[in-house]
Amino acid sequence: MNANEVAQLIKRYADDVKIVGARHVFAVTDKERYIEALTALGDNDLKHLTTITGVDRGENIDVIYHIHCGESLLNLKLSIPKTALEIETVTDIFPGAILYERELMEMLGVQVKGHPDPRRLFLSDDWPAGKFPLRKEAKK
Amino acid sequence: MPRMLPDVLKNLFRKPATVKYPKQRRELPENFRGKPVVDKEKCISCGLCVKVCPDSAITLDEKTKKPRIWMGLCMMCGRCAELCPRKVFTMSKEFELATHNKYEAMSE
Amino acid sequence: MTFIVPIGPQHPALEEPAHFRIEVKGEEIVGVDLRLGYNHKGIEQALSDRSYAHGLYLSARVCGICNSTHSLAFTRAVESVAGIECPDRARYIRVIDAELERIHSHLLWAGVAAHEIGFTTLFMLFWRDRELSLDMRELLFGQRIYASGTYLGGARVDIKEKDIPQLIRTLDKLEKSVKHYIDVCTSDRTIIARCSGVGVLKKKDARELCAVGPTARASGVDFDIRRDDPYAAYGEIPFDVIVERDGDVLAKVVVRLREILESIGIIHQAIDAMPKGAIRTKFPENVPEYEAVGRTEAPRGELMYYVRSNGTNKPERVRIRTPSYANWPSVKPMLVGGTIAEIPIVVASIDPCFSCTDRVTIVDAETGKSRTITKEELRRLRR
Amino acid sequence: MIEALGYVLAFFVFPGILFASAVGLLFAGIDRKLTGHMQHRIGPPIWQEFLDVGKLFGKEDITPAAANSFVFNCVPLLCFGAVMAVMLLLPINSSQPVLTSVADMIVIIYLLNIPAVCMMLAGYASGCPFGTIGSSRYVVQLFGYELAFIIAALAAAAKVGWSLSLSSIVSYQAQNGWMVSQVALIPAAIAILIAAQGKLLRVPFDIPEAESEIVHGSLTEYSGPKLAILRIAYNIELFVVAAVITVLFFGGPVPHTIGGIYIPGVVSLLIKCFGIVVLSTVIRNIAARLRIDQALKFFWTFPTLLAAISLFLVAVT
Repeated sequence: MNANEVAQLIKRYADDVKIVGARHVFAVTDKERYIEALTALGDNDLKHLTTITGVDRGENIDVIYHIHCGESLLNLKLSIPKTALEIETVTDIFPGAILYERELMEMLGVQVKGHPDPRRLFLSDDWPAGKFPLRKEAKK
Repeated sequence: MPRMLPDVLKNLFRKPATVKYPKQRRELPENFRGKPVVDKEKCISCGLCVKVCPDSAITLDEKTKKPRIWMGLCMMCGRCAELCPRKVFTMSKEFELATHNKYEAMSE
Repeated sequence: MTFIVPIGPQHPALEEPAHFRIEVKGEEIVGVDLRLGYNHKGIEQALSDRSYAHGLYLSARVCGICNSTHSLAFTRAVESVAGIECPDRARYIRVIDAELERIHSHLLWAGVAAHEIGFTTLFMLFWRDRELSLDMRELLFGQRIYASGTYLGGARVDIKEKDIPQLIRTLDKLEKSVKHYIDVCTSDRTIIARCSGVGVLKKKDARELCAVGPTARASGVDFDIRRDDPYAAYGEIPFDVIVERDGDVLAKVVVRLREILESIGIIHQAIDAMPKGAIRTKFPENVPEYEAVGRTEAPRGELMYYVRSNGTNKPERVRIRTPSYANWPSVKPMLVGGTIAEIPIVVASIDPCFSCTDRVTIVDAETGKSRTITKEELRRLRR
Repeated sequence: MIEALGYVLAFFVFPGILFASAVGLLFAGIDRKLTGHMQHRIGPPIWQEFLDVGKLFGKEDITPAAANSFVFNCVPLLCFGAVMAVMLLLPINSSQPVLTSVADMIVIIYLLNIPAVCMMLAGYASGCPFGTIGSSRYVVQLFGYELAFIIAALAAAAKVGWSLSLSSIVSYQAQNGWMVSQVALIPAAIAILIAAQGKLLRVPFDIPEAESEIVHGSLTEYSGPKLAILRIAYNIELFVVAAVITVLFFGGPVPHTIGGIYIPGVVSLLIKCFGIVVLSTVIRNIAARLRIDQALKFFWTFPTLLAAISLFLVAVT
């Protein structure tokens, strides 16, 4: 699927769709529509989730799903406020997301609901709970 | 028929591909990046090397204001040799840098 | 009766620290529990504390084996954030750097695989020929492993005309021996007995678990970033994506060895097509606020860097997704049902790079065991 | 008194501890050097094995708490004793072994299995999962190669009228030429060479101590002098197994007189053993390690069948 087709597909579920450098599509979605968007992608036989990135933006945390779409890469951004850090798991659509969601949970403290194995991934067992290394406040 | 038999028998009568290292040595290419050496004569103490070193391995000597490289930190990237305005640093062909005290190993 | 065989963190079959708890019934594996994370370095955080120019060197040192590809992916993301294009000649130099790295990485892997199945002669011969590609990296870029051909906005060193004949001679020699190795690996009966039908990853599993690189291609997934998202000069060089159907260890061996031949072809074409001219453009001190993704095909598979800038000379966030990290979930379906003798070669078959992503734990879902290692246990294991 | 002194000398010097250890370690060194060259590298010096063993003797003896048992500590000496006993029962210099008229082939086959049995015990006693798996693999492999080894040896014995005495086999060969020169016994010779590869735990049958799978199998927990004794015992076993094969199929020790100089039989035995070791080295460098089930299947088909054919041919003619 090339970038234009992906942009067409994702337009229903996301705003601010832009194509960068012919092959990378960036889009912003919201909490109501992101599961629908990802399901629609899965239904279109786009099964390769490259990774999930979490970025601390101060008030919000951006969760970016990078989905490989054949000839292009879709970066679907979901912004969630730090007061309600909770998203649904996507492991039923992309089974390969299991590790990326665990990393998201421990590194940025985003709760992933319905995750089959919500244990620590990188951090040691004696790491204090409630301390998230990739948050901005952890830098000091 | 085992497929490696001809190779094994052939190798038996060939000169080994390895060399007895500390006694025999391979020749190194001319742009080899080994231990950086400092030519203090050319240095103008501008301090650029301190800034460009990704590992912060270069400091200026307090008295002479000439650079010295802490070899325990240096990763031989060659950035100092490349960016120095006076070409004070050269990447030598020396690569045997084992030492008893890596915290004090220094190139100056 | 089942009992647990610990493998690692220090074990002759694993060059790098990983801890497997393999539950076995006789010789058969019934459960797998992987514990990794002995090498966590916090590089993502460290990259956001460094300027872009210094970050390039750190990104190359994420992994020793695939350092050129790491710095290339980082450069690609940073260059598209900064909005600069690198000169044509530099793009070809980057291709040569990356492909020499692929050759040496695949030969390294083939040697390790031969060692895992106890074929020491083949192991030594693979590594002997790997030296040829390392020598070429040393000749062209100054060091055997940390070649660092890439630079922000271009290439670090130019390839000299006088070195090219030697490069071509070495590649021809390499091509001849790799062809011989493909022949040996597909016809020697002991190798086939150990590799064929072992550690099968089905195409469906490979797609669902998002496997990448040779692991996915050996299972019939046609997926290569060099073709799907071309970078450097790959868009201008025709090459084949090697795909095998079987998904077993033998298929992974053949995919990697055939990729070496393909890489040699790519280098030949790059040498011929390389234009003359500058190798660098100026890279700005500060980078505008933006975000970008840089993907490359590392020897082990798809490598992704996500860079978000904030207008200063330091990135705000760098995310690294290494290929080994993506391949870990595929190990479980490959191992369960096999025997202990298959563990080393199956684990090795995804070419795990621990220094890239040594930080994963997998728990067997069938037995429902969720063991975590306690400090006491660790102390006991280390004794 | 003099007779007793002779036995003591035989036990300690020739063909006992000193001679056997020296030859065993030398063969192992040659094996390593040749392996190095076959793999297109220089390899260690021929005396490397002596240095290694010497170094191990100088090391501290560490026994893990879980493994500290009578069996675990006994095993090295038992192994060493068993192979030493075989040395004394083999015709090394002439057709007569040192200890005559007390033993025959059955005893030798039995004694040659003691190191294997000891390893199994050691593995189970070491309290280490690698040792346990190594031992269970050892048991399986023992059942594999032993059948072929015994049938092949029996075929040679059948040729000399079902005599199980090694000296009669050597004498027979001195008169009628080597056993392998007879067509009926060639399959048995091939079978016993393959079985020896399994007995000596060399690739493709080094499964019980496969280093990339189970570290070093039964020997994982051994260190220092105990490991040194086991290493020597293993190296003597290398020599002993080669000597048994030589005696059975390649004529055994034959004294020659070349140009008026008398060359004792032990020289010809050593040369033949060397040939067998070199052959074994070549085999171990051209194959990958098999899995235990594949190894068992292989042993029970190809070599066993060859040995059985030989036995049948010898028995009917």
